[in-house]
Amino acid sequence: MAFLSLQNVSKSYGAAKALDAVHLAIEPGEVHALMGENGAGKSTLIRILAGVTRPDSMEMMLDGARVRINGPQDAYDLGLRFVHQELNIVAHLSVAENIVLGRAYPRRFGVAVDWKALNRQALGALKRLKITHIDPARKMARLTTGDQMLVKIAALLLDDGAQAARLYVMDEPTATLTGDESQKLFDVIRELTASGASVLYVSHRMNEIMAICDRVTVLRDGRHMATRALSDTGREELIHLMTGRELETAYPPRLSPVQERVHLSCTNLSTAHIADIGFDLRAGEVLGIAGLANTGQSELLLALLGVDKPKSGRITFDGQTKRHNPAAAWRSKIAYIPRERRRDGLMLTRSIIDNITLPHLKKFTRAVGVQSARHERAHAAQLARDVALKSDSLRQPAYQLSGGNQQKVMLARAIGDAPDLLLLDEPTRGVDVGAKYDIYTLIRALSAKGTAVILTSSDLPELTGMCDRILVMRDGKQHAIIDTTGLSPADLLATFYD
Amino acid sequence: AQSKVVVITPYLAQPGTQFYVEGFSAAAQSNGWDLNVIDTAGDVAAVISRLEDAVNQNVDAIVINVDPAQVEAGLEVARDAGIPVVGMDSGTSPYLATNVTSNGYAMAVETSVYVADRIGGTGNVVMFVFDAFPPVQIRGVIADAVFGNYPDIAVLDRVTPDVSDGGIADSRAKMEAILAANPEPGSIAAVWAAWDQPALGALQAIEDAGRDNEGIVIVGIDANPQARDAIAAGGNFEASVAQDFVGIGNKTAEMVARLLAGETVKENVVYVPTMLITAANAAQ
Amino acid sequence: MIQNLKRYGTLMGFGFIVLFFWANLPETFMTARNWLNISQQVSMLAVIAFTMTIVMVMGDFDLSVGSMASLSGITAALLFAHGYPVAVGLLAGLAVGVVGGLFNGFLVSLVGILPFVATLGTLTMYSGIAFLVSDGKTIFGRDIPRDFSGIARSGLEIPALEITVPFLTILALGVLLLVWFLLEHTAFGRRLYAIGGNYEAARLAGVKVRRLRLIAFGLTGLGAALGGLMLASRVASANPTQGSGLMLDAIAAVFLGMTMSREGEPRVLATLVGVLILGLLDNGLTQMNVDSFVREILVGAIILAAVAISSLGKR
Amino acid sequence: MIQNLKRYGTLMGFGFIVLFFWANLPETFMTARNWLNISQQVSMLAVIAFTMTIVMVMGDFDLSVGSMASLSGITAALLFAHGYPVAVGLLAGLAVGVVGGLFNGFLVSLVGILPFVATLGTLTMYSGIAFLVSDGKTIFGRDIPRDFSGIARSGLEIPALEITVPFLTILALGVLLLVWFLLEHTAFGRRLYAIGGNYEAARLAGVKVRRLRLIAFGLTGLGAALGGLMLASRVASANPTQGSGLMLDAIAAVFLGMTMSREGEPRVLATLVGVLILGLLDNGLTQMNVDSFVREILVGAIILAAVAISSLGKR
Ligand SMILES: Nc1ncnc2c1ncn2[C@@H]1O[C@H](COP(=O)(O)OP(=O)(O)OP(=O)(O)O)[C@@H](O)[C@H]1O
Ligand SMILES: Nc1ncnc2c1ncn2[C@@H]1O[C@H](COP(=O)(O)OP(=O)(O)OP(=O)(O)O)[C@@H](O)[C@H]1O
Ligand SMILES: [Mg+2]
Ligand SMILES: [Mg+2]
Repeated sequence: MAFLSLQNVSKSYGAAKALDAVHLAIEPGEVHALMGENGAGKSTLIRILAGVTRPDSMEMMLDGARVRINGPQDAYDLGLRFVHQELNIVAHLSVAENIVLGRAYPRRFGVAVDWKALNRQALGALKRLKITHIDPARKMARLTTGDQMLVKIAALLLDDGAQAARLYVMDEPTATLTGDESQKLFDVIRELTASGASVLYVSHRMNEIMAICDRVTVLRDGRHMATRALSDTGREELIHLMTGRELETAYPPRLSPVQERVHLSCTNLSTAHIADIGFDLRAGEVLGIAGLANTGQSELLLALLGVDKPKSGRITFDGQTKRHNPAAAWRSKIAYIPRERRRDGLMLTRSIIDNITLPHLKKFTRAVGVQSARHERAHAAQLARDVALKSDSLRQPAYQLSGGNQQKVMLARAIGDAPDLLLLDEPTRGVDVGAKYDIYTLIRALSAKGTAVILTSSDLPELTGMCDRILVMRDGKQHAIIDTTGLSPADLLATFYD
Repeated sequence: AQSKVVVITPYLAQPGTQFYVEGFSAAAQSNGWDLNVIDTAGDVAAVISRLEDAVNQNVDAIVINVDPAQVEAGLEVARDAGIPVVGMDSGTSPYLATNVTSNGYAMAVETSVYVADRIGGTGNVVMFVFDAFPPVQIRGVIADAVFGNYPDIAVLDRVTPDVSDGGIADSRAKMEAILAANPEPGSIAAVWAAWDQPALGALQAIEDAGRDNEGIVIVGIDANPQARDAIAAGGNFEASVAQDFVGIGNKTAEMVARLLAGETVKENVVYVPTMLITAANAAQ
Repeated sequence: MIQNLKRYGTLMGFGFIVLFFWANLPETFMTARNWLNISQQVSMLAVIAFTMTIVMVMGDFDLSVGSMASLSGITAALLFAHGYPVAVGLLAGLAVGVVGGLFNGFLVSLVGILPFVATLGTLTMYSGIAFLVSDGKTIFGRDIPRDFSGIARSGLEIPALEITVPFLTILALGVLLLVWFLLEHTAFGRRLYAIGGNYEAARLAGVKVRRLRLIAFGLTGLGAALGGLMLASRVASANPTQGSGLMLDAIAAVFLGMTMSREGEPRVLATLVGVLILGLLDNGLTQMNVDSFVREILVGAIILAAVAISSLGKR
Repeated sequence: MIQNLKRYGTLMGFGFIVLFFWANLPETFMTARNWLNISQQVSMLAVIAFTMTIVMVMGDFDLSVGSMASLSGITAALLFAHGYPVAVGLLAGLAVGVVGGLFNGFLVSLVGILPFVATLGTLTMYSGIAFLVSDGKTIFGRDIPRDFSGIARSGLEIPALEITVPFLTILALGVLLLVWFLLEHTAFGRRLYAIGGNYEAARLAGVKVRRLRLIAFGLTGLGAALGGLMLASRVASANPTQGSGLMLDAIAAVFLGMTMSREGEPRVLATLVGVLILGLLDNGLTQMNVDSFVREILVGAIILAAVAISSLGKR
């Protein structure tokens, strides 16, 4: 029997319906998956439940009684705990303070913050996630993205003496986590459900859903499609419910062989963050960068983009060394998608067009520096179609897009000028299954035209499925380069460790 | 019909201006004028704007209390519209029917000579000046000339205080620093201030530093009520020069009345007498 | 409806102000003459606010524009006093603006000082320099050539309409057009907006953030200098403090304008509305004989009311 | 090394300034008496800067503190002039500050106006009100009771050291202690830092952002009022503009302090260093007989140099 049920949840933004009379029921002790394509309305539903977005209509019952949620505090008091989709951290406060954010601080003499008790509480929360390597007094800014996410998850488990939580809601918690880190989370989820609490879980990773969830509710275009037990629902059926079409689940094959021409070559490259990198990349080749969390994958891309300057070694493009900075890189057709799209990629308040065309403005320049708005719009529209972007209008500001669609905007930007080299840092983070396949197809098409691609991903099947070779990094150094023919994800994982 | 008269000034926050306006308003009331007093809060360019606005409204006469050379653009508009403009402690200008004022040169002479006499023509003098404002600039120039004429008088410092608060607080801070830098008794003989606020600030600094018994002579100009109180108290602040502010306001109204009556005014400056204020007459 | 209220609140406030004065001053307010007057009165503020918009588009500030306006006026006037021709004085004044603006840009973009601190520092420095070179005195009278003060008094006669459009007004309109074109229709402007949208993202997307920021500050300095020269011409004199009131008003005008755009970014046409609101309130309330002190309170209250309408429930 | 230079640049600048004046004014600068003097001179600015830090921690501003300081001084003085006892005047002055501050907070946090615009509007309003109620006049002399002006002249004698610590200095230190405790060691303060660090994250986590912002502005208003009363007591008079110079200096002090923290967030102890830098420069340069105009230039340049050291390569 469900203890929490939502009926008739609707929410419109202007003319667009983000949610249309959706319903959802959660049973005690279950892990309930919430699935749907990018922009289906999952995060909107969660924000409504959390009391941070006001619904147009909603009836909510808890233990058979009607309840209202007017703010985050109400949700907390009802025993609901949230990890929202975007990483919402306060960088200059400590880990402990991020964990206790919004809750009561432990106090001495009724007023002064009891730092010792605070650190103890935070440590307790981290321990429940089996995390011991994070010092609660450290500044949040000093942590890696994955660790920051773990801290946000630990915040759910904070024991501050309030009523025990009944439902934990997690919106794509594993998008920024490595496999190892994700496992820790799954262990905790099992513990939580064993003690009678429930979990509402959002992810685009099919394997996770199949492994840890009991039931699933699928949304499509803001409407409720189905609620099923996962034990009698297949992958294909789920995908069909979400997308309304049949999808390939395998990775698309190469369209043409890798060219002979070496496009990029690194010799002995070292920067402040990485060392001893050496490889040749041929036109049309897809090179994966893999390794445990924070072993320099992103930093390698930044070195190639010219953000981090080489301390020693050389980077040559088509046999030439070039002046190296991001502006020069984009000009010579190197395109880049950053790992943290909201922090490093998107201009959230600016339009989709602006976001897509930013590096290519020169293309639309006519006489005396005048921009041709018409050409620019047409160009952006074509790219938006290429990446299957879902939006009401290209004039919409980027923050109004769902997370996955924001990622597609980044992709549209990157392919906007037919790049010779594409640097992709976690390009499918938060992207739904259908769209992932679209992205893979796009990568294949580009590489067939001779674009060299460098790809990092924490999704190992994605690496083995898409890449020709994989560069494995350890502690900022190149450990090995392996061919992917016949390589299984498990084999790949094994190379990360001694 | 009722005559419409406008007074435009950037300096309404200054005590002196308030007294002009008081005197003028009283006279305006008894003359039955429709009076509008406009303050531009220190903004001279805005005076031009307000002149244009007044002309646009077809007022009968305008009184300004600002240097006419800086607002000629507006005065020209008034002249083209045939509206007479009278200066109230303003300055001479072909655009003004006349200007009613005190004699600034004479005031500076009176106080600087007072200082020179009191210190026997010898010693270090601290000057507080403000050259950005032409009428006050004149005072400083005259005092420079007077002190320069005494070989044994040295100007220790020529301070331009921050006047955003009227000048007391910053003058005081500056004087405190000067006192600290000149700790020996007698090393400062006098403080000459081009208006009263710095004199008051210097007085506070000297009293608080416990150096009010060294015989440092302080003088100001304007004899505003706060300065009068200090002079009457018999401390270091010994003298200031009183302009007859209310008298200037009255006299200005008289000139306006004559112009409104259709008279032509020949004299382009009308001086209203000033008076040296010392402990002997400060209480009046 | 509410959407529109939010978006157009400030514009409606502007319309309301116009109607209010029209109703209360039926004879004098809604006349070509009065509007030309207003346009000339606000022209200096307008030029400075328009060019201030350029740095504010990047999310930066320039607090030094007031000092810069004074300094450029003083520079020109000193050269006049030494007998140089008007053109030399004007060019020198503008050059000072560019140099000062680039120095601001250098501090902000190359050294990496927060714009607020950097331009607060240069505000003090430029004002000190203006005092130093002028010896703290007002330069006026014979030292200011008629040709220079004449600029502010001349205009373009349009016989058909029987009006004379003041030259200062034309100048301000010219600057408006230029800045509008620059910001809205060139890659340069678009990149400035990108920097304002997300500095790091712009950098990683190949925008030369440092260089652009430097140039933008240079342009703002140039605008401040131009405004200062216009002011000096209008008051036929120059002193080291005369521009200082312009800074807060210019920033206020841009911010007023920002309430009119959807995502709250500065737009130069919206800045124009901001400038006009400030100018109209001064003009209308004076004409209505409102006591100066009450006028000050009303100006504050009306601005807040206009902005409040457009802010209501914005989040 | 470079790390430390960045972090402690401003502090080193401060130390350097002290040493420089010490060397050049060996007799008079490094004396207890001079430092007590300085402490008293900066006490009003200090109080306002400390409480300004409270809103700046949230990433907000309060431009109205100068007007508020004037208004509270005027309020107290008017009550004195009407024969009310000193305590009543003081309480009324402080109450005005709280009400004005809460009104700022209301505009910013409930109506949702940008702090810069909101407090620019109230700056104008409060200044207008101060002019209106005082009729633009300075209140002084017999109207200001000895008991009130005596506050600024009294102090705590420490016979052992043969010094008298001015009461204003003690007051400023008290405010420093309170604000430090509030910001660094209470949940209230920590939540303000969270709002400043990431408003959205704080809101999602259930921090009552609106209420906290409201209260924080109230406290800043209270501090501004206290600073205004201290100023009025020190100059034994009140006029409607006397606080206006304090606003930019207070913000400058907080920003100077911000250069000293690693993530660039305001800290009240760092604000103290900022206040002292401003005060020392004024005191020392005046003692060294530096021409006032050159002094102004130097103050600007020295501040920029100090900040530049700590900014170099920060990104
Ligand atoms: N503030 C907003 N203004 C306008 N539209 C919005 C806003 N927030 C969300 N939307 C729209 O609501 C729809 C649902 O978005 P939501 O973020 O809930 O999707 P999602 O299912 O979480 O997708 P993803 O898997 O990509 O995170 C999208 O079409 C989005 O563009
Ligand atoms: N989890 C934490 N998050 C943030 N800050 C912390 C944490 N734990 C300790 N601190 C900081 O360390 C300091 C140690 O607190 P303690 O009670 O010892 O006060 P203190 O040493 O007098 O403070 P201060 O170092 O500010 O002088 C606190 O000021 C606090 O800012
Ligand atoms: Mg989502
Ligand atoms: Mg400690």
